[in-house]
Amino acid sequence: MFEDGLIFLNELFLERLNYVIYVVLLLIGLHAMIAKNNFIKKLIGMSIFQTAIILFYVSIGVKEGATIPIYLPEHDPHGEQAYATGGPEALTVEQVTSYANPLPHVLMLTAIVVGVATLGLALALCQKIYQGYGTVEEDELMAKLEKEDASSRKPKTHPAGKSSSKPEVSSRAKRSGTNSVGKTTAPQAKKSSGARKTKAPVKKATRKSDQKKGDSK
Amino acid sequence: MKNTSLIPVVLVGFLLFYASTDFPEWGDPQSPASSSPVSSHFIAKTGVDTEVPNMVTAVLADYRGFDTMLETVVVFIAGMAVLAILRNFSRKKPVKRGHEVSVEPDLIVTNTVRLVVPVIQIFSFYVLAHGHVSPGGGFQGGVLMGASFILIALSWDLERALTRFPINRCMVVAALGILLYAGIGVLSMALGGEFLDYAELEKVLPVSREMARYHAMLGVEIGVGFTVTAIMFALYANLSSRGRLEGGL
Amino acid sequence: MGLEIINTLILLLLVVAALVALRVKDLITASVVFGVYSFLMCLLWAEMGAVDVAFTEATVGAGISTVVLVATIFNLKRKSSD
Amino acid sequence: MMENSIAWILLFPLFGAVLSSLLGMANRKVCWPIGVLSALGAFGAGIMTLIRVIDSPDHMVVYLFGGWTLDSFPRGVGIEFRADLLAILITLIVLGVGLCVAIYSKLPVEQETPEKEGFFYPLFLLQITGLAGICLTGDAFNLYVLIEVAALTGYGLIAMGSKRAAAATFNYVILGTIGASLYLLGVGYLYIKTGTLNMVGINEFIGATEGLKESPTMQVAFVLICLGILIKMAFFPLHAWLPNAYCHAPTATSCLLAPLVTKVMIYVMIRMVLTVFGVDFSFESTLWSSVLPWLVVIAIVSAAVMALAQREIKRMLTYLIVAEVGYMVGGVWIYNYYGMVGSIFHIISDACMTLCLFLGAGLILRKCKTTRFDGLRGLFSKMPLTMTGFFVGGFSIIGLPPTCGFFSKWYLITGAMVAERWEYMVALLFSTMVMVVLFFRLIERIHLAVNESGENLGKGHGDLGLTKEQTRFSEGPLTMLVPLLSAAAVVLAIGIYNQEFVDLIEIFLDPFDLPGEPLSK
Repeated sequence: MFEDGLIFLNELFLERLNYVIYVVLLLIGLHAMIAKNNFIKKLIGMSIFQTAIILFYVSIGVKEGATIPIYLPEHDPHGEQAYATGGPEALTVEQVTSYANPLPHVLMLTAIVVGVATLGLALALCQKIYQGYGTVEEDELMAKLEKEDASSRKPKTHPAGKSSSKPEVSSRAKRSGTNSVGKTTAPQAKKSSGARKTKAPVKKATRKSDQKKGDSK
Repeated sequence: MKNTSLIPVVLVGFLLFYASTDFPEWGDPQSPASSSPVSSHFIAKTGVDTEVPNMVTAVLADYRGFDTMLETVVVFIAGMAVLAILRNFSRKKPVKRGHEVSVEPDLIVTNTVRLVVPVIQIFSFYVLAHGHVSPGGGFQGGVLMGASFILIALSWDLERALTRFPINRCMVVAALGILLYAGIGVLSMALGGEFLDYAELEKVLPVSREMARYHAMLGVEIGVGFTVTAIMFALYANLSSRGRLEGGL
Repeated sequence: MGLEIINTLILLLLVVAALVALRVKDLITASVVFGVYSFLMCLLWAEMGAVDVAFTEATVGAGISTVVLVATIFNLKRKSSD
Repeated sequence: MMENSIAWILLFPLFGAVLSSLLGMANRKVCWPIGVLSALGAFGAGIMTLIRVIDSPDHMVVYLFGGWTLDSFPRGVGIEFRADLLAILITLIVLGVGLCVAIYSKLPVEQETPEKEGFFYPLFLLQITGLAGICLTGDAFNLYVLIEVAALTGYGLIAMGSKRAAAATFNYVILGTIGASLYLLGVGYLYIKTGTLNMVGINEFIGATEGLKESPTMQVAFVLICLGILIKMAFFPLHAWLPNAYCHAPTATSCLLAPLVTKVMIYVMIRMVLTVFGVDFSFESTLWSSVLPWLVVIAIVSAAVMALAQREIKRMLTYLIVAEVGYMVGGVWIYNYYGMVGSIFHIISDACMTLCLFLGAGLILRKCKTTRFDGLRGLFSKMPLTMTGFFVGGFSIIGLPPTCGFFSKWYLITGAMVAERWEYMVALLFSTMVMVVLFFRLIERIHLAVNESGENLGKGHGDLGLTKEQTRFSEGPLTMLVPLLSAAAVVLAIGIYNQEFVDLIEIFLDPFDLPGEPLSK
């Protein structure tokens, strides 16, 4: 039993280190996407998550002792061998095993492109959120959204038909609705931290200009 | 909060480790993925079918050419969406940012870039055109080309790069890239094959069926290169200036 | 065997780079470290025989992604709360 | 043209998108006609393909991109599109909804996203391309790319709205990427075990190889793929992205996305269960298939309760979508014939009725500037046609005959009874009750002048309590009204001709060995 475990560990950490590391990276990325507060950090986590999957696919394509999936000169369809025999020929089974599997590589080219497209789009969203709300931190944004909801709701309620159950319902609706990826925060805690932090951006806004001057150069 | 968000992570991790105990041997040439008829066909017959030495290029642009067309479309969508999200037509008033400084571009930097940019651009053409024989292809070439414009924007300013490659021209070039790709597909359809069946192009090209595939792949890669060049630069131009297309970093 | 040592080294560095990129509070540093991560990934893939994927990752992950991230961060706050 | 009709379903909107982005730079006015025309062209190609599918002997049209024919190359070398009856039915729904919303979108787009037609219509058309492609493709990785096409266009379309929409979209981006990536990972696990990406190829390999069904990798692949799709379809605990994203999206966007995205994802799940993994594997891989039905019950009940708590039409409708997703997933996992028929039929009917409701909500929003319940007082006398269309959709969601919602629900309940899944049936009936309450509360408010606390403001018999201003007849513009009314007509037509649809679905389900007797035998 113990020896079996050792063999398993040996296999896991020497021969299959790729498979272990891809899972570790994937989990790091997933955790960052769910738990990080800053949107840029979430996006870096997202990219790590995607590259981990790409690492897995590329690992599938590896063959022991195989070369890259580009024909060697002797198999080159435009090489001397091909001209001598009057055209390229299909490879034999032994020759096939000497080349790495090209299909996962092709798939992952596509996946990388999709990844960068998603990243660009999400960064544009971050900028738009920052233009609108002055923050890209999730808890601060949540607090501001709740405030905005509350203020947009008030003038529209009919003065006569204002029932006591109203605020309760709206907060309940929000709890279920505005829940985001990091939905695990207790609404209560979010509110208190939001209330504390909403003051900060005002102060920061005045300081931001000189701070950024320092940052840029 | 930190702890509760660990629950899905731990669950997924457990699942993945559980599955990886069952994977085939590392690098085993007899594993199902490596010995399947599909990938054996790619390795054994790419030369016969298309005469392209780089199997990845052949699989990318021909066997799975439809995927690649959609991938180009994804890039195009990203560019359109970023423009749609960030452009603000109603309010033209520029917002001055704190960190904007109006210093002359550094002489050493600009002169180096002056020397380097043509080299990068020629290299990108090489990568694009040589993708059949060596690593590379439309996507990598396009990214390099886009990067050369980004380099100009970084070392001088965004306006200078935009006079060389205005944003409207970016979108035209991107759309033309897709038109070129899908157009080759439709042309082969008009000549009697399926969509993207490049072999049918032998009827208009003075070459064999295999070489028709070879050349059509080059055309397709150029289309990809167009779209990617334009969109990569448009992404940078919009993101660095909040969609105002002036000032930049 | 030599290749395997490099492989192992890169894999461990990858985890380190990923953790650092997610832990530092300065976002510019984070995106540069993320560029390092991408480049390590690219090395790893080149070593595993996926040259085209490595080339793409070198141009996209280490190049464009980092530039675009930095460009965005300059328009936002540079400090992150976590 | 005829033999390439499947390709044209995707090519019409693709070329339309490219053209409208090119010409839209010169003149924004041409974007809408291009959009409508290409949606129309795609719909025509879809009809043509449907005819071909019905005419062909095995009810299947296979299209191989790039001419990699099956007789001289192994299966899966190229990319394959397979239009069987299910695929083409769902595709037609996608194209029909696309056409409807394309016509409808003219005025909302001009009003809500001014000067952005040159971006809206390309993204809109590419969304249709993506969704139609998802339905037709026969390649697991191609499906991933198409999911991303649909997702990215969706992000762009939603975020075009207010700044609030951008905040909602960000969550959608994160969750959507997790979903798509998990799907991609699942496909990778399938690939490592089977060595092919073609759906039929995978299925044949699973059937031909001993012991593959018990392999942990396959089990995990199945769970990962299901998990990814469940996130994408906003199944209850994973639904967090949907309500905000659809609420704050521009009108035309929510009209396109709300009826289609979740339903197409349910179609993907059915495709995975039936075609890729096979019935035996999917329903007998013990753990997952015993957990899911209970999740479904929780999903339906809690989504219905949350819908009840809303005070705004659009937000209420988004929770209804979440509840409906629960119905359909439940129908699949009942694991019998009626449940599957009900599920598939419910995809079709739910797309139509959700379209109806969202088109109606868009018109209400345009007239009243609000969709909050108390702003709708006495709306019926103002715009009777709009409200009729809206309530046809509403009755269909409740499940009143002769709307199509009644028949799909009927099959689902029959399936639950035959399989003795009483908990699912109770959940269905409970949510039906909730929907009755929801819609009759709305009807009361829209017909009469009733204030928030339910007190009637009328003075007595025959007096609705409406002012002159509130009863003046003013319908919405024609380009918006006609799509709504035709959608309502389709809801009724599908209900009346339900037997024809069920027949088609039965032909499709015939080769799969599902427990329970087919109705026609």
